[in-house]
Amino acid sequence: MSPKTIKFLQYASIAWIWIFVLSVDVWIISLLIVARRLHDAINASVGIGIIAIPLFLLIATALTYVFFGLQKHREVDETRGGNP
Amino acid sequence: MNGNEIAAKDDALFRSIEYTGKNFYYAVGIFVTVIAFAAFLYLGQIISGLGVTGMAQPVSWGFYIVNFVFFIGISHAGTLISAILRLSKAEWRRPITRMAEVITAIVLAIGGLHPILDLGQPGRIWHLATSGRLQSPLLWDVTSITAYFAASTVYLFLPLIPDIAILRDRGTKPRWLYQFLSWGWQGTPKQHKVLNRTINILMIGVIPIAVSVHTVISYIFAMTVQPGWHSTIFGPYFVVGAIFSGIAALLIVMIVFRKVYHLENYLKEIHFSYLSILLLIMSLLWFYFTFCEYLTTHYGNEPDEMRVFFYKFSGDFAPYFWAMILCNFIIPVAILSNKKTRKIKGILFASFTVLIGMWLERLIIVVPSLANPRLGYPTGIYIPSITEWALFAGGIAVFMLGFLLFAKFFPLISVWEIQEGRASSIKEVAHRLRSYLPDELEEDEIKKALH
Amino acid sequence: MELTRRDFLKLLGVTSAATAAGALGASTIYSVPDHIFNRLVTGPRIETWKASVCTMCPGGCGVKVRLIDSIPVRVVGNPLYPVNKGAVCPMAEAGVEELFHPERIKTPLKRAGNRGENKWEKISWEEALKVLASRLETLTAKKAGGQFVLVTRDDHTTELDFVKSFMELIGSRNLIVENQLEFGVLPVFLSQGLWDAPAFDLANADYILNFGANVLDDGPSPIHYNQLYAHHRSRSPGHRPRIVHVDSFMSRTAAKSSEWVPINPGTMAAFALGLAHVIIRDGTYNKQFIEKHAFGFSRWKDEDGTWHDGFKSVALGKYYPEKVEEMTGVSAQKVVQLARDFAASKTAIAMSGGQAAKSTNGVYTQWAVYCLNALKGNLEQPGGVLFPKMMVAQEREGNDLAGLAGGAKESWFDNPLHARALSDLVSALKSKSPFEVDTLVFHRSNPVFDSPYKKELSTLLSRAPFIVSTSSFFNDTTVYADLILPEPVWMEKWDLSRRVPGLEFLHLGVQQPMMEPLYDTRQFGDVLIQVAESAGLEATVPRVNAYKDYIAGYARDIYLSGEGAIISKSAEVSWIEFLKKRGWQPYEYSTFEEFWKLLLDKGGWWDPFYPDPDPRRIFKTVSGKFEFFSQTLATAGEAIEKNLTGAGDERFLPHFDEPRFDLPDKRFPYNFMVYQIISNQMGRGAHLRLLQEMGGLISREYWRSWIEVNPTTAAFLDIAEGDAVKVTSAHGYVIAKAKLIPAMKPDLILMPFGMGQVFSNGKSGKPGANPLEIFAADMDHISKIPSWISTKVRLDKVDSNDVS
Amino acid sequence: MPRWGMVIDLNTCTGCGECAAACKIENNVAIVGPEESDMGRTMLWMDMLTEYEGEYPNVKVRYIPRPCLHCDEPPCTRVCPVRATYLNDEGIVAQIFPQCIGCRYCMAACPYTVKSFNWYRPEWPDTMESALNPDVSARPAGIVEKCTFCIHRLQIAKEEAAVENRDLREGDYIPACAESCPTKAISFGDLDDPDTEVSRLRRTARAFRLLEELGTEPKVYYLYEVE
Repeated sequence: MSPKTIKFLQYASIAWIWIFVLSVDVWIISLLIVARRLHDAINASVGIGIIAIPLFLLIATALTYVFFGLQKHREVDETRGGNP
Repeated sequence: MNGNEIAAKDDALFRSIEYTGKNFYYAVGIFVTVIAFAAFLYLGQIISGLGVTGMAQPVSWGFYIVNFVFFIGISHAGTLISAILRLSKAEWRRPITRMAEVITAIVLAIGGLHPILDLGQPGRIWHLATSGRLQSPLLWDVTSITAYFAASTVYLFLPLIPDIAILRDRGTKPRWLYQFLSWGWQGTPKQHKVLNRTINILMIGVIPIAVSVHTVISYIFAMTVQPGWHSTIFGPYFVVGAIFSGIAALLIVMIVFRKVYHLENYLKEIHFSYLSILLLIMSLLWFYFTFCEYLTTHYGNEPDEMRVFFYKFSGDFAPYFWAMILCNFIIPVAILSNKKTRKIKGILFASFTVLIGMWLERLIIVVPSLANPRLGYPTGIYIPSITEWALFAGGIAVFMLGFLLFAKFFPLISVWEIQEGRASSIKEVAHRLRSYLPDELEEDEIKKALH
Repeated sequence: MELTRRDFLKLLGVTSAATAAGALGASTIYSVPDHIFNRLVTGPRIETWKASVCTMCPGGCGVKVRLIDSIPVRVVGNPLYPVNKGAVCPMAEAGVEELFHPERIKTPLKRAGNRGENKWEKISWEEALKVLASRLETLTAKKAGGQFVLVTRDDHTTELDFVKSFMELIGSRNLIVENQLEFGVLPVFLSQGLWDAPAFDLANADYILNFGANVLDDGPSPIHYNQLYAHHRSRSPGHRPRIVHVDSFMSRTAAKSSEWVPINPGTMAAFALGLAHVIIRDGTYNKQFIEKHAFGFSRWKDEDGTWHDGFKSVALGKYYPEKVEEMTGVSAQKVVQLARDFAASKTAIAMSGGQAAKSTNGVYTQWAVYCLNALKGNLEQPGGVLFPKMMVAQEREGNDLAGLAGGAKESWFDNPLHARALSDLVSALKSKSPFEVDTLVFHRSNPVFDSPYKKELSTLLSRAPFIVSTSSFFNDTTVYADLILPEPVWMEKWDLSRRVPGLEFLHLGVQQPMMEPLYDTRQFGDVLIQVAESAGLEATVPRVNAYKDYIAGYARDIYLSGEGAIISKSAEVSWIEFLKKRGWQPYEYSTFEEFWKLLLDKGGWWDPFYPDPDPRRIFKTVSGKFEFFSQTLATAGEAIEKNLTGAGDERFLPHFDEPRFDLPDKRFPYNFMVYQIISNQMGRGAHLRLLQEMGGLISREYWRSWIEVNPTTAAFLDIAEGDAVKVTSAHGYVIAKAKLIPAMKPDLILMPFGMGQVFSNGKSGKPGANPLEIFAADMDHISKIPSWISTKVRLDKVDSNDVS
Repeated sequence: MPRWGMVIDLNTCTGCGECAAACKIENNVAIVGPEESDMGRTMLWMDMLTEYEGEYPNVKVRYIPRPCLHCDEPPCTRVCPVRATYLNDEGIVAQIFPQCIGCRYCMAACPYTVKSFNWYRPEWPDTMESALNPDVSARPAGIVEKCTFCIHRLQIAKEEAAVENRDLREGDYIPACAESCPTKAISFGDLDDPDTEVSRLRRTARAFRLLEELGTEPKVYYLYEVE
């Protein structure tokens, strides 16, 4: 597989993680709306939302940070580390 | 430095990846068969309904929920222990953390799917997405398990990156996989810094998540008003039990794979000794919680609570209850508190009894409260069916297979962390020790002493 | 926890997959013919209601059936109907299920294999009737109509009248009506010479002494009595009558009474006489009534100048409270207290049933209880014993509307002492005495299941010449039949429900078909008409072509009499009275056709007026009085007299005869009794899934029999709730789960009746166990009512695998 | 808005079981076979609690019909993850059958054990489904069901009232159990309207509720038996 494809896949996986995390957050937010509509115990729902939403964002951020951090701090010579 | 050179010393750690024996295929074959059988019976359950289980009224929850709690409990082995060990900078953690993290990721996936097995209408699971209600403890579970799963997978993956890079550099096949997963790791100091920083953040973050997971699982029960469930200590009680069973599972896995992959050099008696002392502590702690739980019930003497209490102590569930006490407390304490028996075999035995005991504990929490409803209904009966047993076996098989496959593709012991240990831990420990001690000691002296 | 082998297998999951779709569980519930199905699918879904009468039990409840596109979907009570005032019991609820029951017999069947093999061959009605008619023809030709024997039950419909006419026509007196002497008929006959069940005015009584009549669960009309009891209990304590229930176990009736008095089985006569003793000793009996209307209270001298004992001397003789305590197990103090309460109440009633009737001393027991009413002098008094009028049509001599009767002046069927009983059939089959059997017809009757002679009968029936059953379902008796002429179920039948015993008013309910019969079934009445025709009995000019015409004729008589009224919304007696006085009716009808239409529409007719008290009407004895000393009995003849117990005059007076128990043996220390459950009375609901489930509503043993044991006894025998136990008598054993019930005498073992019967052609199992399997076949020799309390048993814990 | 409630007079209830039978027929509740019953899978929306008090010979038997108690603070609705059960505006704890995912959490949470589960598909052959009570849908396998206070009857009563252009009157809407009770032991009506029979009865000294101490505020009241 060409390095380009791999690069693409890596970016895609990062994107996928964000999609996952964002959809979880959207889901939680939508549940908050549902809870409001149904007059459910709103404090429980908000409590969970407050913790869970940033948490998922944090996870995605951490991954993204690592990914871009690794990309950024590579030594210039691609061949030395990679393919012998 | 070349990857090959780096890893040359630790070739044993790559053996399982680069060499595939017959036994591997046998094992995979067996596990796949078990899983296929379970899947077949599950298909039957989907087609004809939950009637194929042994559940009924009033015992409307059975093995699936028991195993759900049990598996999720085991998943605490990993990330939590590894995070705590990392955080406390315990040097002996280096060969252990990876396995612990793998257990977590796999078992969590299995455990997390158990409630779906339990659903009467699994096809309607999307109702959770469209109209789930956050006020239901089940949703708390869904949220926290998802978070824990995401976090622990990341937490498994990040420390894996340097090892993947080593595999990439060794040219292990499939190359594209390692190229893809190594994220361009080259082991530069700056990359190390980025990685370590993130691991440290996650390490701190994952502990509360892990604690929350088992706490909210206990809330499924504790939030109801049912006798035997409605208890404030359920949260910590479940967490302690989870860590307890998690350590036991970790120990078993370590002992088994040490044997299978000849890792005696890396996993030494001392690792087992340390972990088993942790197990011993958890055993005592578990007993303390159990004692608290039942003493308050007994002293309170509330009739409905007492019905459940006596059902466990002297009724139909007494054999299971006392077996649990035996397995979770008496045997582990007897074995592990004695230096003579605190050997690999003894530890393995104790770990097995703890796993059985903890499974019994989950059974004893779920079933008796349901079997003894209020208002004088007759006591319920619950006899699990073949489907439930098969799915239980299937769950275990999925775990084994998952672990085996992981070992097929990735090193079970963090190679770079071992190397890092070799390179810098003595110095670091010496430095740390010096800072503990009242006298100003020379670093060299300590180093000498350490050797 | 004890694991049995079965539990262990289950634990391994071996059996669970197999039991998941077990034989009975997964069977079809409804079987619907195509044309009905098509109507259901394509119909416009129009809702209509039709009135009818439920005959699942003899209670005679008026019902309304909800029809969608003329297909029944639900049965509810007819709110206008006076018997049940808008309510029904679970048995009626199961009507739709019975109608569409997949195991119904759909055509006439002829036996194909050997008897008992349950192999059948379909035949046409023409063939079937021909077989029966030719037998009948042969019999009548040789003047041996008596060899045509019919066994049936009285469901209190006019069909029984019709059947009687038929039997008279063919010259057979061998009509066995299994339940005809129940409901306290005999004491009334002995003391008053009247064959009629007494109606107790419970609604107006202040004090009710109930000797074993489980009226809330068992006949004559459970819903009516549930409502009566509830009506009393709805009043605040102090303003409600006191109901004292005497029985060996706490039936639902006892539970809903003010007090339950546990008594040794079979000793109620002693108890009743003990009460009489106290009342007579205290002098608190109704002296006016005794003087004016009673015979044989004190010693009396007959025409020959011989002195005879009276009730007084019998009661005072040996039934003093301490002695009664010894005999009955009820404390002397209680005897005195109850007697004084009874005497002191303004209106008081003593009624009996259940074990009081079904014991070896049943006649004297019921009679002793009944005599308490005479001491109270409450006959024809409000809150006392009433004797409602006869139906107009019943009164008409010969009842020639039936035509078939041919105007026989004297009926064979008017003396209860000479009524045929099942025991006669047993001895007839055994020894051709008192009659010979050629053709045996079982109609509404299933004695191989529900009589204590079941074992004897099953051997005897396999040898009987020719057996016909009219059952709509396979049952224990059809197994021995040669011919099955299936009847439609009650929702497809024409009938008239009339005068349920024990009710203080006259009533008539029309049972009309909700739909055309689903299958090739015919009503028994029609079968009889057709058989008579093809047997060449038309010489007697049958005036009816169908049973429906017969009941229309019956109704016409009512119409012509001008009495009573079609039931209406404002069914208050006073309102109808008000209208009547002015010559009006709640409804307008000027022709019979209009009356008939209205009758079908509303579902019933009633006549709530009680005639003015008239001793001549209710005392048909030689003395014209209430006879404590029964001259009817004294002159009944040798055959009856030889069965009487007691010595000398005591024989003709109510007295306590020690109950006979089967094998008074140390090996069988416990008394064994059974009781009925409202949702499966006489086991007549066992084929219906709803009722199988409802049978366990209180015990939580659905689809099962169970064995009730007092916790004290259970502790002694080391039996815990839910253990499998085996009840063994000298005649066999049954196994079921034990239930520990404190509400019963400790030396008693109790079982519900109605389970363990066949109701399909061998395809599905029979849930539960039949306690009659282990019954001692004893009876009261006077009434020939089988004793249900004579069995002695032992109890053992067994392996749970054998529970049925 | 009415708040529907029920009062069951234990004095007049004779334990005949007609309420339970009527309920099963009215609501098309499945009848499981003997094997299933043995496993404890009998489905009774209206059950009967039987209690024996005391020892021979001083025994008292109590028959307590038990529908869903329709709590004002229902523990079951709170835990439902998908709102398949909820407290509606008129106080009825309703079940939305197509919404239920069959997790049975509500069964575990109900302190009165009123819920039943369809372990298998109820055995109504297709052919007869239309001859069941057409007002109540048959349930598939794998969902929880329970007494709904015959809510379909409320719909019908409301429609009828709307056609006649009037408000609901007392007695327009009565569940099958109350309607069929032979002894009229079950009263049903609006608890918020002080003039209804149920309001009057529940204010009497005899009124009590099951497990009142749990704070579930059931809307089914019982009247103590008095001798």
